[in-house]
Amino acid sequence: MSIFDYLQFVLAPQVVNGLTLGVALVLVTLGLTITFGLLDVLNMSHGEFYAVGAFCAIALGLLGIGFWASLVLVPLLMMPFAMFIERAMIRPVYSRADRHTTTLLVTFGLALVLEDALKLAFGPNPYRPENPLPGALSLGEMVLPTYRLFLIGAGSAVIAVVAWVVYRTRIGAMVRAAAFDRDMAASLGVPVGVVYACTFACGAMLAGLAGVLLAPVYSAFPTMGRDFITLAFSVVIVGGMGSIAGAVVAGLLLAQVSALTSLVIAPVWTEPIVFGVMVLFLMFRPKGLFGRIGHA
Amino acid sequence: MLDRQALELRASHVMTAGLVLVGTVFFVIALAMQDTFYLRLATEALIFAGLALSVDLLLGCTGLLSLGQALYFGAGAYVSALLLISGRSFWEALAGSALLVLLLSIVGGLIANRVRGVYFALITIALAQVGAKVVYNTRALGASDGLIGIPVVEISGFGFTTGSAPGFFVFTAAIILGLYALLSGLLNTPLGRILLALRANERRIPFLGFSVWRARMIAYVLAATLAGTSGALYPMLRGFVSPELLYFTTSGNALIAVIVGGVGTLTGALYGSLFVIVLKSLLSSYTTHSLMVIGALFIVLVLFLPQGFAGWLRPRLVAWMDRRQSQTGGTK
Amino acid sequence: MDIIDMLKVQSLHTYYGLSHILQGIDIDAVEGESIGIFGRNGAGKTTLLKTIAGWVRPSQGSLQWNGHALAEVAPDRVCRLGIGFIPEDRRIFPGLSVDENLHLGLMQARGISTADKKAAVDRMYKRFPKLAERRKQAGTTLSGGEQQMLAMARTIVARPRLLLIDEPTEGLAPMIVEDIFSLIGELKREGTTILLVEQNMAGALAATDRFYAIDRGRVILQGSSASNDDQQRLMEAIAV
Amino acid sequence: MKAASLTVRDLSRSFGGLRAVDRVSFTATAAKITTVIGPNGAGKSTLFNLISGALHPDQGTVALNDRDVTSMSPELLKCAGVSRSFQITNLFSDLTVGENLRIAAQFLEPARSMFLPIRKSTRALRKCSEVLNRFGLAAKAGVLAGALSHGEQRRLEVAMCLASNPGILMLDEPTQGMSHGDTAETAKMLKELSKEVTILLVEHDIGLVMSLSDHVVVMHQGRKLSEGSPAEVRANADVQAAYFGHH
Amino acid sequence: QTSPSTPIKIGVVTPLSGTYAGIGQTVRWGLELATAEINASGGVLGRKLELLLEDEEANPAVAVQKAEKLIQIAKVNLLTGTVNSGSTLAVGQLAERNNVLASTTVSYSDAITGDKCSPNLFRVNARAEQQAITLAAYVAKVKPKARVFYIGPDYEMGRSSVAAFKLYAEKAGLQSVGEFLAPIDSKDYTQYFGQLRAARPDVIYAAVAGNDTVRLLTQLQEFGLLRNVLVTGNAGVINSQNVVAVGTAGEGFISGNNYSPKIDTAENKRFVASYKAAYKADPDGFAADSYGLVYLYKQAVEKAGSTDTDKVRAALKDLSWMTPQGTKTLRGGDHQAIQDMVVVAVRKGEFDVVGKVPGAESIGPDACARF
Ligand SMILES: Nc1ncnc2c1ncn2[C@@H]1O[C@H](COP(=O)(O)OP(=O)(O)OP(=O)(O)O)[C@@H](O)[C@H]1O
Ligand SMILES: Nc1ncnc2c1ncn2[C@@H]1O[C@H](COP(=O)(O)OP(=O)(O)OP(=O)(O)O)[C@@H](O)[C@H]1O
Ligand SMILES: [Mg+2]
Ligand SMILES: [Mg+2]
Repeated sequence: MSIFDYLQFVLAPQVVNGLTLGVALVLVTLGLTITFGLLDVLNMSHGEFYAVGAFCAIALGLLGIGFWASLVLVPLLMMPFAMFIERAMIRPVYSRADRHTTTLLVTFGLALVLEDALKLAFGPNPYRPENPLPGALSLGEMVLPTYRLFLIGAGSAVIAVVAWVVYRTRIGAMVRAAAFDRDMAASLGVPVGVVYACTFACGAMLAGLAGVLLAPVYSAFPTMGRDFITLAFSVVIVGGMGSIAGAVVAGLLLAQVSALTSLVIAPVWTEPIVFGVMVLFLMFRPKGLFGRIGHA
Repeated sequence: MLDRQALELRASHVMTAGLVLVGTVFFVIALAMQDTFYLRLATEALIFAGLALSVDLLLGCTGLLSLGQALYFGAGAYVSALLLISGRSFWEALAGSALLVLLLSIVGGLIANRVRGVYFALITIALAQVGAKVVYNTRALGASDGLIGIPVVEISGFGFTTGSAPGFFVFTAAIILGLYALLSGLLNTPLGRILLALRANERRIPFLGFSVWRARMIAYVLAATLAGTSGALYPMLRGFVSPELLYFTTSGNALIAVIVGGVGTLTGALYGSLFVIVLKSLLSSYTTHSLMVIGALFIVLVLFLPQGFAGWLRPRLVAWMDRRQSQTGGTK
Repeated sequence: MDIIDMLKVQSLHTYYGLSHILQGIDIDAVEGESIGIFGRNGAGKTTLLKTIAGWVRPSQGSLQWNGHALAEVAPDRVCRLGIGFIPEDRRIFPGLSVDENLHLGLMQARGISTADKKAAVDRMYKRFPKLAERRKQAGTTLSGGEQQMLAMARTIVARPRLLLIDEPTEGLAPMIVEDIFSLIGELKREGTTILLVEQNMAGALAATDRFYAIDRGRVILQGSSASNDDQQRLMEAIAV
Repeated sequence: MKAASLTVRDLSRSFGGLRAVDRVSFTATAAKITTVIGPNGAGKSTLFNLISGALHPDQGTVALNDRDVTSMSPELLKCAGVSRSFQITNLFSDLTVGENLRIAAQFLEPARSMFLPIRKSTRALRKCSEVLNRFGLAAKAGVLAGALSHGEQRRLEVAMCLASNPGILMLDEPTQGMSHGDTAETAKMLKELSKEVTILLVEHDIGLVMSLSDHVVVMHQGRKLSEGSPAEVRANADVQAAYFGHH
Repeated sequence: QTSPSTPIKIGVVTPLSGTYAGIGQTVRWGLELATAEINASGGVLGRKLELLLEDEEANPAVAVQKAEKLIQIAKVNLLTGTVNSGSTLAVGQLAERNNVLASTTVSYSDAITGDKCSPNLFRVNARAEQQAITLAAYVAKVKPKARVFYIGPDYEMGRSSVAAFKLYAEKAGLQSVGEFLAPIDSKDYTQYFGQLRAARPDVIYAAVAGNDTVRLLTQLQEFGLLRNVLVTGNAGVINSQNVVAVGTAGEGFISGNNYSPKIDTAENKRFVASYKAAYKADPDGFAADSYGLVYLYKQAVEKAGSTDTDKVRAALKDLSWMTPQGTKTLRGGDHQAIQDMVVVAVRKGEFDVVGKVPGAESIGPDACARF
């Protein structure tokens, strides 16, 4: 095709699509980043939390509760759920010496259970909530679906709020302290238990929110958790453990990388390439693009 | 007199001996009943026990959590499959895949050993993913369909083929026990103890005159070669290979097996994978939600029996042996 | 009038797993009193402080802190009851800057304006100028001595009413050692009740009113820090 | 391992703006005790880190009897006979005390013994039990290092350095957190050792420093303030001001 | 063994969990319905049929293990149910090595009855080539010389079906204007829409399945790429599992198919009725083919007079039998069922029949060299 066609049909839209995918990716990654960066919990079941969020919205939909309501309701529903998980599974192993691996293992088990539970509840087949904002606005040959624009907007807003809490308040430092040395932190008056629960819940709520926001675009099915999660992990790495800014940059970056590489090479190779990038980062810049939350 | 680790190892040997005993009984019964399925299922379990052993060497002894050990297992399987298809003999296939995986793991080790802790876990997962994708997308390797038509070959020197269920069972058991012996032997050498020390506190090692990097590298390559060798047996048993062998589920199952069996006990890896494989294959005949059961079981174990079966039994054995030792010591 | 005991420890027993560490300790302190606790390595001094601070649960015995029973109370509640603990191994939070470490000390301080908090922190910086120079540096990269200062500042900044201090002058240069003891003296004057574990007898005796000597988890001696023959007995009791 | 002399020339290292060690030079003569003192943050531990290969100097050299060992890796330096302890205890906390020492002593064995069964490493085992007794840790040999009291851990810390018969022993505040009795013990032992081992010490316990050292180096804000015999140093006015404080 | 009391066992190794669980379910239902009917009417050679189900998790390694269990322990005579071609091929090989019969009712990868064919492996559903020929013929009729754009998942099955359709489309005078192969489980297809838009196609051919279909079609709709374009694909693209989720984006989708509940024959009406009664859902191709398989086996066993593998294999050669889709004939050369194909259009969530192609025209050449 002509170079002009290429520009207007391929490159330009590609950038926009990369942006949507990027925001989606960051949304999913955000919660992971927080539980990882602040709590040192590598939550292998984060993807399933995301799925649970999506299916909550669908369940609410079946009860006649609309998209906009569930946008608020689902995170609220996620909170007690996450707090229960934290209380029952994370906290008991938290003071163990090898808590990194232990929490990773527990959440890995949880992932299996949740995924299967979703299948049990909703069956194996895909669902798709109706697109709450159908229609698209088109600039010349470029088509921008309304909902995707909304997604970019809403996503950015969520990200901004989270970033503000972590960076502009001292909460980040407090949680890090509690996570690193619960006794000492407690002796300085930090209510360790509450801190853990809230931080973990916060991560889960973000996952849930992501689920609600993305279901109309990517549809929902029990194994959807695996969808983003591997990518999300690479984002966490490349961005730097638990750095919000890092996650955002890395998310958008990787999304663009996979979007643009797919133009030049067979798309099946984009995922290996993304992982390659992640590996390179782990090798040469384990700190990631940015440092870590609450780190001097 | 024996130090703690040596005693623990001896306890592990006792447990392994128990396993061998059970295995023999099972074998005799199976022969008597002319069973092939359970023999071959047990063989498969043993093969995956090899993978679990390699995970345990990394996690239990060196403190490195590898979530991508399936990469080397699968690599071993594919190499031996290709060699067998191209008409090579059993031993050539076995040696060939062990060798190639060793080389591969040196490369992998150079990459993975730059990082620690969860970063290591993630890098191993990423490497395995890349490997799986490469296989999945490569026509020459059968791509998504995998490779079938791997011939049944004679295990020269033993006078039976890989197709003979009892023969191959005994043979595999021998190999896996050999690997177990190798590892437990290693743990009783200063090198092995350095690995244990690595897990405890890496920063001190160099100031005692030992190279952290070298120790980790040895552990990593050894583990990978172990995985590759056991992987090489898979296509001989099942006659095909498919990309699923490199997927996270494979690594995950091995990990579950190690946790269930007892991290760092070696014998636990054997118990664990026998248990998990058999459980899975029986469970999923009754429920389509075996995943949930396994996951729940796993969580419960990590929460309430974190040391796993062997890890729970071993201290009791050690105490008992301690008493016996002191008694005999007293009588002398 | 009769003086009320602020802190009352009665026949306290603490285990680590199977090993019986504290084997019936009795200690008490009145408001504003400062108490020295001495003993060989492994005597159980730290364990005693940890038990009071709520880090380890006593198996039996009673722990009273003006009216509250501490035995089953979690560390953060203990802290909010006005008890500060400075552990021997400093426990600086890695990855947190000096500033953040210091501000953590004020986390629990409720209903205090940010201005006051800032003032409190600045007071600490004035007291430990070395720390002021290092505000943004990662706490764990401080020198041993600096870490000790940070550890103390972090706890003192919240002005606890009872202060548990475990070997504060360990690894400090003589000058700083003096500072630390004078600081402890000051805190005492401000009315803080103090439990001080020290190996530096001379300094500790000077800074305290009374002392207890502990060995194998039991109080083997108590006396007044001022009296010479008590000091004499102390030396005999715990020196080799 | 034979005692060697250790010479440091113009050693410097800065962290960001801060010059933690600034052109420090001195010599620790063989089979003598050289002590580095100085206020907190003077750069003593950093100096130790530079010598023992934990950190690389920005400039300057370290030499063992004229052999240049600047920014050699810790394990190589160890082979050259340098053995150090840490100010902040640094043990294998979930291995037993005995195992901690045995690993330290393993250094006495030839490389191939790494791959042979433990019991073949007889020398290491002998050394291990010897050190255990010498430091009164024999009773705790089977206990996990992490379960030791602070002072006991400090003792183990020092013991591990001795387990490998070093030629040069670098101890960063060995008596820190030790009770009176143990401190005296340690002093006595160091004096013993100094007959065949070069000892480099960081200490704040002035009594100990004065009684023990053959040579004292005073550091202040990364620089060498002065050096000399204990007496000379004590007399030095700057040292008075910078370190001992107003007496 | 062959006394009337002992039932004839059929081993069903099918994904009841994992990605393909949905398909596994309809396969199971189809088989169970036929088995129930046959047993109700006296069974086969006076013996009852018995289905033994095993979950294969869409993983060949598991499939083989389970299949072996059924062969060794339960001594089944026939294995079926596998969905992804990897499992089908692996199980087929196992069947051959243990000399039992295996049949797929789902996998349509040409290799199975092509270069990887096996004397013990049969296929009763329509392979990619049959679907391609059918669809190509129809598209060439309704949109002569149309510009066709191909979309497929980048793995064996996807590639081969795109290749097959391309071949016959070009033969039929349609012109190819571009294609993209996306990885399966792609989240976002929008990154390819540029190429698609630039190619200005009249017809889109898609070979995706399951949830990928949902994403592809809804995203095409989002970006207004479905306007005055004919979207076509194979049988598996839109089926009873995902038709609801696809919603309006699937309206008017055309597939080269071998089944629709709307096929207007007495057999099919009866089948649909009893299927609906049993499972409260419309049957789809997988169900119909699985249902038909049981009747095929019944007929073959009765013809052979025993369940002995070699006898039954011989009986199956060129056997014709009745299915909801009408009469199918098993081609002796490659064990592929010849069957009348239909063109199906999705309208308001229903599968309407809009065209027919006789089996003889759609079967394509026999590429099996092994027997
Ligand atoms: N976590 C633990 N688990 C088991 N035993 C422990 C643990 N911590 C300390 N101990 C044991 O308890 C005893 C007392 O320890 P503690 O730390 O109270 O001594 P201490 O008086 O503070 O000595 P030091 O002056 O060296 O600090 C020691 O013998 C030690 O071995
Ligand atoms: N990694 C680092 N990054 C930044 N600054 C550092 C680092 N390590 C040490 N410093 C600074 O260098 C100075 C010297 O530290 P050092 O530990 O050598 O002091 P020291 O003489 O050992 O003091 P002490 O007697 O208290 O142990 C200190 O001010 C410390 O804050
Ligand atoms: Mg103590
Ligand atoms: Mg220091």
